[in-house]
Amino acid sequence: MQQSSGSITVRLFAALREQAGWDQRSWPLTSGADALSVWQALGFGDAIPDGTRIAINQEFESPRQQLQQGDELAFLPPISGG
Amino acid sequence: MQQSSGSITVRLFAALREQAGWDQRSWPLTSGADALSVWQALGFGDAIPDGTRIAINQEFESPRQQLQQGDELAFLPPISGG
Amino acid sequence: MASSIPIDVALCSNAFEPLAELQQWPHHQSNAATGIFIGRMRSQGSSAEELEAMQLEHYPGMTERQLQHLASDAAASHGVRAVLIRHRIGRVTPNQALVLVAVSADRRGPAQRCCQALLEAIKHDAPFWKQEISRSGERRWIEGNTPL
Amino acid sequence: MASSIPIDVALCSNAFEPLAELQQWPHHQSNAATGIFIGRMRSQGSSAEELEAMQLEHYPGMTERQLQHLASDAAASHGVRAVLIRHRIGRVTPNQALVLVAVSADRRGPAQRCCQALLEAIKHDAPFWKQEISRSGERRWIEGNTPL
Repeated sequence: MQQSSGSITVRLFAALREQAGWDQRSWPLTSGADALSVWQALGFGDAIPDGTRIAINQEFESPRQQLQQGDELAFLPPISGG
Repeated sequence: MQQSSGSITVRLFAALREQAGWDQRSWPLTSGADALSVWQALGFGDAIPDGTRIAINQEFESPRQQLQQGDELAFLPPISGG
Repeated sequence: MASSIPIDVALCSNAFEPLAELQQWPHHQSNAATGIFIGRMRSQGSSAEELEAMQLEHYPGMTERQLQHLASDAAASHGVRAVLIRHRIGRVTPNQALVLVAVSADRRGPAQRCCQALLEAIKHDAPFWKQEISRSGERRWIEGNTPL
Repeated sequence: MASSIPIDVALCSNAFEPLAELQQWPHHQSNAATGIFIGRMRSQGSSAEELEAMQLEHYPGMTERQLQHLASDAAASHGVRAVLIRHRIGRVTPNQALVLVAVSADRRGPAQRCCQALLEAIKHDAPFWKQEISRSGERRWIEGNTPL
């Protein structure tokens, strides 16, 4: 395991929140971590499902965007607004 | 001139009404008459201008539609509603 | 194509308030999707001069029937549930409402597309004629519509 | 693209009346063209069962910012003059308003196209999630939108 270098906040919504049983937690940041590696480390599966989107600090981002100390990382299941 | 076989009502609107100085008149129906021949007989010119439309009994019609006794023929300058 | 859905068409010889007309129209409250368009008189004329007023002429009888017909056709071809049209006639002053079109449907696509198509149909195929009256009293008939 | 026109966005945790919101929004009275969309909750769910209610979840902070951002982008790319968005959150019952989008512009084309494009943007790019609650108490998350 890579060395921890601070932490991030992970947030879940809707079906994902209910499946995981939590909506927000602090998570150790390992160097080079991105949304995909956090998804896997959380035990959610190998790949982020189609339609699930990533927000970092409340902006949409690529799942390969490198995370920084203090980031708020959110996994957003398929949107159904309007 | 062809023989008269009854009459029609001619109606004008907007700029055309103002140019002609009247809005409605009875006009003798000659056999085979259509909107174009009435337009010419009224002295409005050889051709019906582009954009001017014909209504017979308050329905859009072709200028070559043959007129019947009692018809209401209207010349409609370019429409500008809405 | 004819349609048996509720189609509510009226010509207004006095100023009308679009939101008050909608308030009286129950269908926007009972359908999942409603598209609405409100058109008002511009204060500037087609040559950018300040306008005093506009005179809206129509063809009594034909105009009402044609609006009904255009609404019924548009409703049938887009599969919507209710249509409302209000159109001003007579002397209009700047910022007053000229036209209101509202379309209710089960889905947003038909409601929006029908509203848009019906507005274009009204502009091109309903017998109305606008005469601009400038502040200096000059009158000019408008031929055709503003660009889409 | 940013835009400096008036953009009025709000999330409503209680039932709102679209016409009352429009009544408070001055721009539909001062511009020549206003396009409006009202979306309401269907009484039937995605499997045609009768619904008791729907729960609308959002991402506090991000949702508001994203709506502002989508409205500002759409306004700039269509060249319109004012945008209003209301979106419901929390527990919604059938026929209650879910979304209101209004766009005012100088011409009908931009007003209508911007209203339509912004509604699609909200449906696809603003973080909201609907959970249907059937009369028997079953709850189901909706993934994606109804067809256009």
